[in-house]
Amino acid sequence: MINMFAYNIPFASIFIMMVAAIVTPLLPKRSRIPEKLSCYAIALVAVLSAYLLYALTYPGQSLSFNFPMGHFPAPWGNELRAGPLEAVLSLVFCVAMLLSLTGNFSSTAEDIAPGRRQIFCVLVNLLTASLLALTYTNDLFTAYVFIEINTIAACAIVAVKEGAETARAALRYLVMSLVGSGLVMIAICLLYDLTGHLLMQNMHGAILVLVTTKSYMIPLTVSLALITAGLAIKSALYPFASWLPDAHGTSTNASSAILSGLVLKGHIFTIIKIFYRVFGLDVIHMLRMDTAIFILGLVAMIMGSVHALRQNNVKRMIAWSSVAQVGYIFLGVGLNTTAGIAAACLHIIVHACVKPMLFTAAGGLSNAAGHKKGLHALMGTFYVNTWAGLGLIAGACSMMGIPGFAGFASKLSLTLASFDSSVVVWALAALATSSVLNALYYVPAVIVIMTHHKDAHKNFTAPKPTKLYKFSMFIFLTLNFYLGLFCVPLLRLITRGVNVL
Amino acid sequence: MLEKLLLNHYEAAAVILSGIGLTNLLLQRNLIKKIIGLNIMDTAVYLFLAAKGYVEGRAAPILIENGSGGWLTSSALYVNPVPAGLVLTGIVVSVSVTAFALALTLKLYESYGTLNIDEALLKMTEEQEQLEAVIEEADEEVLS
Amino acid sequence: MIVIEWLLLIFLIVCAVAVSISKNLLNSVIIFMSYSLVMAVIWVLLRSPDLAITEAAVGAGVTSVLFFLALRKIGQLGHKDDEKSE
Amino acid sequence: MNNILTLAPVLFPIITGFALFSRPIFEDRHIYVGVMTFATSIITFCAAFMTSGELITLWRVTDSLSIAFRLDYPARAFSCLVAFIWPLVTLYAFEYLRRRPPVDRFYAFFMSTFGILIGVACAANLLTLYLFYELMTFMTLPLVMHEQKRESIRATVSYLLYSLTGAALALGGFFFFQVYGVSMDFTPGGVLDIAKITAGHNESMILTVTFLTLVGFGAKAGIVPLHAWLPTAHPQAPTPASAVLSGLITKAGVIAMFRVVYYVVGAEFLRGTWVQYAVLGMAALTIFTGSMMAYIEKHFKKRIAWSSVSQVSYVVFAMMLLNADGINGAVLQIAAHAMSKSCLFLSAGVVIYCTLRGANYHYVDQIRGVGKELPITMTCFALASLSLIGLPVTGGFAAKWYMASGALELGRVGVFGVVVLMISALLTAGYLLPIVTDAFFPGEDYDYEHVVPFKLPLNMKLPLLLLSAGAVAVGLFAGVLVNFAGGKIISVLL
Amino acid sequence: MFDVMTVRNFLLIGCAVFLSATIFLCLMRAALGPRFSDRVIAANIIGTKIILLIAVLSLIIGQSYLVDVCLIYAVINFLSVVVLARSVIEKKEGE
Amino acid sequence: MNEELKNIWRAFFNWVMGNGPRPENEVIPPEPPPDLPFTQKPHDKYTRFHEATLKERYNQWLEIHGLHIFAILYTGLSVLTCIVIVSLLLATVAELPPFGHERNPANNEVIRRYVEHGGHETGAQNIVAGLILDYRAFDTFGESAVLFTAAVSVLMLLGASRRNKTDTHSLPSSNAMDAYSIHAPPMRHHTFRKDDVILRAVASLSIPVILMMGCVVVINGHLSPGGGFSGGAILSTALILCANAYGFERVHEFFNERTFIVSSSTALMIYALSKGYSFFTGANHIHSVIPKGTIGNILSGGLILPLNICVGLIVAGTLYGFYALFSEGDM
Repeated sequence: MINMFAYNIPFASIFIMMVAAIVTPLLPKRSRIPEKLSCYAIALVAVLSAYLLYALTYPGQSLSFNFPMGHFPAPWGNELRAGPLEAVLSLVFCVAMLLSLTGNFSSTAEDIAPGRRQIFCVLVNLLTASLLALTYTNDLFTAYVFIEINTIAACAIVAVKEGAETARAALRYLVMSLVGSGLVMIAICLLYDLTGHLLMQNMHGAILVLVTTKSYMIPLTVSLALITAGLAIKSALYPFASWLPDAHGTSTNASSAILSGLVLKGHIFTIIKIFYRVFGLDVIHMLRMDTAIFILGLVAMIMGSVHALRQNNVKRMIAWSSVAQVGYIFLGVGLNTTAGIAAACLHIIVHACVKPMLFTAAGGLSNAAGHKKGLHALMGTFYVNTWAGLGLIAGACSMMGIPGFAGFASKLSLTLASFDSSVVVWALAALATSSVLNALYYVPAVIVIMTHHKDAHKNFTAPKPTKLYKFSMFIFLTLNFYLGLFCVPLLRLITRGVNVL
Repeated sequence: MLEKLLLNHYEAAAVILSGIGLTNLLLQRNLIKKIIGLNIMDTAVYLFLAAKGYVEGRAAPILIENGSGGWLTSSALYVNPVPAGLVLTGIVVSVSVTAFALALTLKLYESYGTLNIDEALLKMTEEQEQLEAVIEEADEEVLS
Repeated sequence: MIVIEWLLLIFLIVCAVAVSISKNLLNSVIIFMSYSLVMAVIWVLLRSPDLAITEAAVGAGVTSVLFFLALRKIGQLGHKDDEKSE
Repeated sequence: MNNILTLAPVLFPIITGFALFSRPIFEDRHIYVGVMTFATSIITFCAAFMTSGELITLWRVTDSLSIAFRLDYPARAFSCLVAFIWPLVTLYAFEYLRRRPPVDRFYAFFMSTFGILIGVACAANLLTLYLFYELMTFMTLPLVMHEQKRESIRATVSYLLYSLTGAALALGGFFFFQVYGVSMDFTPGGVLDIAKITAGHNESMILTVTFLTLVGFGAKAGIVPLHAWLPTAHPQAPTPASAVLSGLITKAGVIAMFRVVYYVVGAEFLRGTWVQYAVLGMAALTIFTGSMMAYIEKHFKKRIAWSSVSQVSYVVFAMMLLNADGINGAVLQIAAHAMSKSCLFLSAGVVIYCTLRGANYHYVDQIRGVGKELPITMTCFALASLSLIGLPVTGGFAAKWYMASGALELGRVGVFGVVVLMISALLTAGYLLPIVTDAFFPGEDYDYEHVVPFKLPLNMKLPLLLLSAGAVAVGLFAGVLVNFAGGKIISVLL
Repeated sequence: MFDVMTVRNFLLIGCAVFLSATIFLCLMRAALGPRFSDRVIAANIIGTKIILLIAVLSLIIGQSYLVDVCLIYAVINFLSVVVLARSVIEKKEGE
Repeated sequence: MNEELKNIWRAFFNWVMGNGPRPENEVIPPEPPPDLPFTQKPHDKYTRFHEATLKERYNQWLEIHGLHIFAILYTGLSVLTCIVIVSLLLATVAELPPFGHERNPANNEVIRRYVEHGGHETGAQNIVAGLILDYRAFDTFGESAVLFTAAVSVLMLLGASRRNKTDTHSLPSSNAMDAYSIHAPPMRHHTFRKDDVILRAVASLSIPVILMMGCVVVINGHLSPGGGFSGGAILSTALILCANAYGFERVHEFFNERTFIVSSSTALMIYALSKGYSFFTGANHIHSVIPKGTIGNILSGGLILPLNICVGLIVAGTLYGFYALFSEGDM
């Protein structure tokens, strides 16, 4: 058994964020209080998640537990479920969210009209709450509801920056997301009809019965395909990723960081949970979904980078790179082994730490270049905002998979995981190609920002990065190196988490 | 297959409707129609779900008095209440989404004067080009 | 009874198709409104009165009103074809 | 102490190099850079002669993977070579870069490259090697694109593309070796788990992987399929950078191949397989192509760069012979080529630097009569050329001698190799000697009246003299080197 | 054979079928109706028919709470038509 | 063909030679201005559409060449997609358990418990109300949060627009885009006519009735069909009607943006806290102090009645808010 305090943490963390979101509109407008409230709430949840992680991995404690939401246990009421993996992910989500907010504090203030800042905070809180709920939930319909909250909040967070471009991007994002959630909803209905349950474990039992009796195989396959496709659209798997660069490239930096680093990951983790907890890996393999996911992941890894190569706008470039990175995660999921899913989860964490850093860095750099985002406009900005420059360099190294940086750890574990399966050659080839392509667009960016140019910014006096910016960047960099150097205990933890998922 | 479809006529209709809705959502070029498509799809899915909860010859899930101050609680009397609950939640979600999407559409129209997302893109790209040309000129002036 | 079910379901499908192919936005919205109205009868037939009430209030009421307001804002109400014969 | 001394040559220059970015602390760049570079050299020599060659683990990434260093004998030899050449080139750079800002960045990356090169040499496992190999690519990018012209940036991107493709191939190999090896630490004779491989009938797969890894690492050395960046990128870099790029950094690729062949896969495993012959064939092809292209090429620095393509392949050729004479030849060739090629580039740089006639000498036919203005420079150039051609007594001769005798051990294939070597030597003479003769004997119509001998600054003269002397000395003391190689390296490996 | 309940049920179901069949005619008017007022009135009539249909169904199924649904329907249908009509009238006046 | 071969050979040679010596007769293009690395110069119109997918380029092509082919193709594509999706799903439906059968997998022990014990476990006569507000209350909480999110987002999108026009706060990056508002036809801002006698008469009669009906639906949510959501929607209808008949100013006297935010947030807060209490006690096996009451009474169902009232308030406010924002751009 686990102690009382830790037992209530999953519920408490969702609840805290929800309450923070609800209270925020009541706070005085045009002040900094809402932002501070969000930051403190997220920090509190991060601390709680860290404690939960500690409690769950403490020797002698049970590794995972269920938390009934209300007076009625499992098949009758809703339920949350927490294990090491969920705890790690919620910790990472909160930390990355907090750093994205603090790192972009000043650019948020510039981009968002004062009247909207309060609403931005509400949306951030709701987004965090929905991410936490997606992480912890053990019920498919709850997952759907929170996916919808996530969708609306994510689109609104794109549109929070005033301007025609963002409205268009948000609308595009919204339409694609709605297609996705429609498919998910149809699939949930089919699954409910076939199993009579909405809770993941009970569904799993019913599906195993169906599979052993070979009944209802077509509906089962179709529902799996629909739910995967729906969530894949939301998590920007390549052929469905056309909305992503618009949405992530035009919004304010904090929004881009949050969307790229975290929102996609919430959906991907939901897919992982559905694969692992609802269907089970054997059924997935039997229905051939693993191969499909694997191939799509491969394609995404290459095509995301190819698109990124053609971008001239640094934020769009980073956004397309997210598409490639999502491909890595799906590659891991498509391996359909515990090791593969653990590697995918590690990459989720790595990417959740690196991508916000890259966006924050890009924001800092384009700020230093006078709000220009074209690649050539960033020339020499390293010397104006060194912290941002360091962030971009570290992020680039990480994305290229240089040993010692976060990205290498996940690439290594992905490769090692793929050695167990028959597709190792494909996985290796794709990893290698994607790394080279990553380098081909990140290194020129790094070169540009490090290219000295005396006259380019003469007319523009760039603001110095604030202390908060430096601090967030420092934490980001530390996290990056930490993940690169100490990935083994983390990977072990994740593997334990996946085993009890 | 056809007689099975005739047996499951609610589901079949729901599926056709959701197909139409999805197609509208994906391929209509007019945003208002896209949003109507979204609504059609949502209601179709709810229809599907509610049809799955129906059981022939049973009453709505509101307890009936048995005449002696008690309540009839036999599960053979009432239809499945779960789909109704889920659909209630779903309807709220779809209203919220519709309102949000319409608000965004109005925003888009305010900026671009069109309800077509591709036309908006085209306009934006042209503008972007002019903008970039200006920026480039300025850059070159600074550099030279 | 089954005849009513069939009629209503076919009505829904016809409405959906008409919405998709209709050229006039106002027309689409009006047809969509009747779609929601009929949907409420189907909820009654499926023994879900809760849904019927909600659909009545939301589908026929609020959603249609929102659509009308959106159309009014973008100046699509009162298409020229409509005014010709008046 | 032992630990610190092993790590110091790697870490010290990187740290001191990046310290250059912090502006206010150091006022005079040149003194700082000079002192630190010489200090690094001294530390390197100390490390090479005073440590016991233990495994020093800097960081343990996973249970089986770590960042570790070991100064074994090949590492020591190569570090000494680097530590000898690097300060000289730095000295030269002080004068050369005086008019080519931004110097801070150049020195910062130049110094860190020093450390990273030593890191490549004394990496104790494949992960460390890969890490430093990649870092070397990134650290040398700013050197190549120092001028920031369109051409140099294009060259940089091509350099990047080829190097990364190579590194990606090598990374694939790395993963395979990790799965099929007993450990990742370099062990003479290889680390492959032969039992596991034979049990799974994976020999041909491992051979393919080895081949791909060698091709990948060969990118840095300019071996044929991935060679095209070298003649573009090297001439674009400022001369000191191209000197070390051609002289030393190409050798890093060779070192990496050497580690893979002898320390990971094992010579036994490769001997007589198609991989050996394929790599030999590629090397021979590169030797011939490089010489031929250099012969055709008219651009001065490009000609020398093409010559590097050819000469570095000699080392690969010798190494892949997989016998004692081959290794001897490789060791000699590395030393001789490093010295003479650095010397050639530096001389070329001097010629370009001295714009006495108001025009840069970029093409070989503009060089006529330069020997009258720059007698010392062109003498050093001649000496280095002779060493490259392989005139007896010079380093190149000794190297080629051992190479040829090693090749003949292989039978018919070897004879073919020897023929290629001969032809290439002739071509080398054909593309280097005309420069020398043109420079010293410009012909009847040359305007001898207006010749003003250029006064070369000491910090340009000294490196030239020392390097050309070194190129000859390798030949003179070939016996010592061979003894060293035979006693310390070959006995362990074969 | 012809007891009252059967006849009543038969009549009710006949009514319901008739109502649902005539909805199609209204839909046709709503879709084709050349004038704006045609469409609005068609929509309104569909609403009225639905109210009737639900009332009839409440008799058939025998559950009284369906009358509540009818009431709510009447209100809402009125509202949406009011909003629509007002919007259009204002537009006309604006021109 | 010959030319192509030549090109291939040249490319091959260039590769072998490492972009080596140029052929003598080749025209060297003029050097672009130095010091501008990585600027991709525009070569022609289409290379500039970086993220434009093939489809969008196709659109542009069609815009030049007339849209008629495109329209046909588009319709064809739509119909095809529709048919594919529908046939796939129909094949699925044909395999599903039969409609309305009582042995379907969905009618399992979960349902039995809901129906048989739902009455005394939740205290609600309407099982659906008990289900959504007690058994699966977390979903419903999420649902209210969705509504709240949407309300906040719409308020942000439409509410701020008017105020920002007067705001001098200008955004550095969006100034280029502002040009579009010139091209777009002006948004219509209408003022309601206030002399509509018929409407006023009807409204004055029906608004009290509607309000009362809304309250009944909300309060009887656990006894009869309806509940917070539908009741709230009816209440909002009354507000909308009021605004229509008497103008917005009349409604704003008692319901403006601040009231809306305060009432919705407070109601949602009460909802969250009471549900939080119930979740917490339930999960930790603490006995809840809230009495269930007797089934069939108004005061029964434990927390369901207050929750319904909260939801009703939220929904009424939000839906009226939507209406106000959509028609006036302000509350």
